[in-house]
Amino acid sequence: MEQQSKKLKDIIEVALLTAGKPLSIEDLQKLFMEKIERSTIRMLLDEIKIDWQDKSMDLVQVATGYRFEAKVKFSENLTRLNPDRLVKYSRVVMEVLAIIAYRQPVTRGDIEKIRGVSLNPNAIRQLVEREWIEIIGYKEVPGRPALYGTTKFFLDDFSLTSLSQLPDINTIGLESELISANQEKDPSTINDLNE
Amino acid sequence: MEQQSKKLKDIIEVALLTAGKPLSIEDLQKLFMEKIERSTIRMLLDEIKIDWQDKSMDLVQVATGYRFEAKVKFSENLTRLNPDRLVKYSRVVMEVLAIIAYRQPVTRGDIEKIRGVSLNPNAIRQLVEREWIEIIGYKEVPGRPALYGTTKFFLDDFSLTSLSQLPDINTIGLESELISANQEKDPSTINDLNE
Amino acid sequence: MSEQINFESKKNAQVYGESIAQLPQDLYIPPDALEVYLDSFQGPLDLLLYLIRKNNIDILDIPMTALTSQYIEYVERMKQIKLELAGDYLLMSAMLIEIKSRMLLPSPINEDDDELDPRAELVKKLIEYELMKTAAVELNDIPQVGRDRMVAQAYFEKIIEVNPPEVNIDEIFEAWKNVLKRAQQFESHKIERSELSVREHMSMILKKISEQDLIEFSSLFDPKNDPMAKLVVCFLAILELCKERMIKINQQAPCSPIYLKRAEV
Repeated sequence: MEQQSKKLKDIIEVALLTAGKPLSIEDLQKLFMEKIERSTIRMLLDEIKIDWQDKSMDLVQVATGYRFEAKVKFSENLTRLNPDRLVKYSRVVMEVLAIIAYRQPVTRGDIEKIRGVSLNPNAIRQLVEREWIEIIGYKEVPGRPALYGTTKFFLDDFSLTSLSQLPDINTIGLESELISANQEKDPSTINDLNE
Repeated sequence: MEQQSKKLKDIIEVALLTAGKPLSIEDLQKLFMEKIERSTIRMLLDEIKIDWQDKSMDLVQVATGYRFEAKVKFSENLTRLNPDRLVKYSRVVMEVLAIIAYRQPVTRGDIEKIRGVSLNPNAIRQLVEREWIEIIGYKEVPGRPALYGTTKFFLDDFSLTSLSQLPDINTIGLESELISANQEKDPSTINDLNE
Repeated sequence: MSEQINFESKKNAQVYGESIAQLPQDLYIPPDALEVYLDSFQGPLDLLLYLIRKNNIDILDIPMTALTSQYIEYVERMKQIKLELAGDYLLMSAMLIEIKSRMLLPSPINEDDDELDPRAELVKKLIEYELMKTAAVELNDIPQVGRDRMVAQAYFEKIIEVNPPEVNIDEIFEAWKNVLKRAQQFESHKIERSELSVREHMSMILKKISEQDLIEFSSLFDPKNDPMAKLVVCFLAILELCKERMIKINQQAPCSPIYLKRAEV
């Protein structure tokens, strides 16, 4: 019994530590082939919380579920690790932001479809941490993928009052015009788009 | 003293649990304002490894440093959480990766020559975005084609510490042996990599 | 026939003789399976390797006549079922025929000892490709991070400001143009101002529903204060959300209040 409960706890713990996003009770139930009651999951979560009390992280509940967070007292050390890590966002991150801004609400799958390649979860994570995007719902299709949209902070940071103030591609015109416009400009713009 | 060492260990542990990528000894040294010797960090890492022996994760060393990974016995449960999140690459992509890993540095033309068929640029793009391959130079021939090689992240993600740890395909032996070995396999192996 | 004579002296002449007789039968594949099957070849070398393995051929002593005819027959079938056939397949046909015909010619008398077997180049290619195919399978079997191996990535709230990267709005626009340009789906992703405001309303409504679980339809409209255009956009957003299965719309009875619900519930 003791042994069994330790195993369940380990599985929940490892899922929370590796998920990269909060997990709901429903998510945690999916971990097991056999049906585990919500109340059991809740009890195990409480036990995990206690197990970690004197350790390096806290198990906390947030809007969309549970996650492990570094204890606040370690933030100073952790920040020391990467003081100026984010010098510039990668092209991938910028494209993901653009897709979410212009096509929201979108799922990760939508983003992959538009970009034609699979997406490193890190790109979304960076934007969530920056608080420019957030999960605003879930799509009712198999897997219940999260729907992403931009936040108020996104509008604030770019001094927009609404999304309709985003640059409008149609003021530039159709594709052919876009391309010929680029060709007419100095060659560096073309490189910008191709790199 | 005991207290102090517990604090250092906690900081290293929490850094590794939140980094999302391997951390080198130098990275870990940066966590502390005071100078901590490499040998001390190493010793603390050893202790952390032992602390986690009966827990949900393993502390392992890979090409670029140390990371926590879920114990293998839990992978079935973790897969259950996100069955569709599994990133599986097509046979083309895996062949291109193999050619780059084993024959680097190679140009796109080299890859096409080896595979005997022209290459969809998407295959290379997927691998570049996954950060498994990168441009490591340009060949001094007309057109200066890019030369591709594998990255450290490739080694990390495949848990290799160097390219010499790649599976040794040449031990498969003489061609005749190679052929008969292949014949023993079920013909369905052709489809194995086709997702 | 001189090809046979040339190579019959080698060790597996008999097997070779037999396999010629048997080859054509091997070509039969149930028609419905054919398309999937042929489509799974990665290119001419892959197809050739398959034929070589299937027919138990010694890769160092390839019977060119038999292999060429089988290869061409497969390519013909692929053309018949209108598979998108890379030009490389046809190039290979030509190359096989050329090798075959070179082998039919008597070897020049005055040649050096290390005269090259016309097949040598092809064999080299086949062996290299087979090696790389094996390597791909081996690599694929290694547990990969993200696929078979999960690494820790717990949350860490940065409390101290860490100079996040500066981005200006033009950079987002550039990124968006880049996406559209590459996707070459300009028409389908054409963004009009009106559509963007629909998208914005979709996000706003979704957020409200996420917070409250359930929202009354009419509460989303404020006809007294909102201009007509805004009401229309809001309505379009609701329809779009419903169509894309992001929310559910419920009404218990005719004329009773309409509720919007989270799709997940």
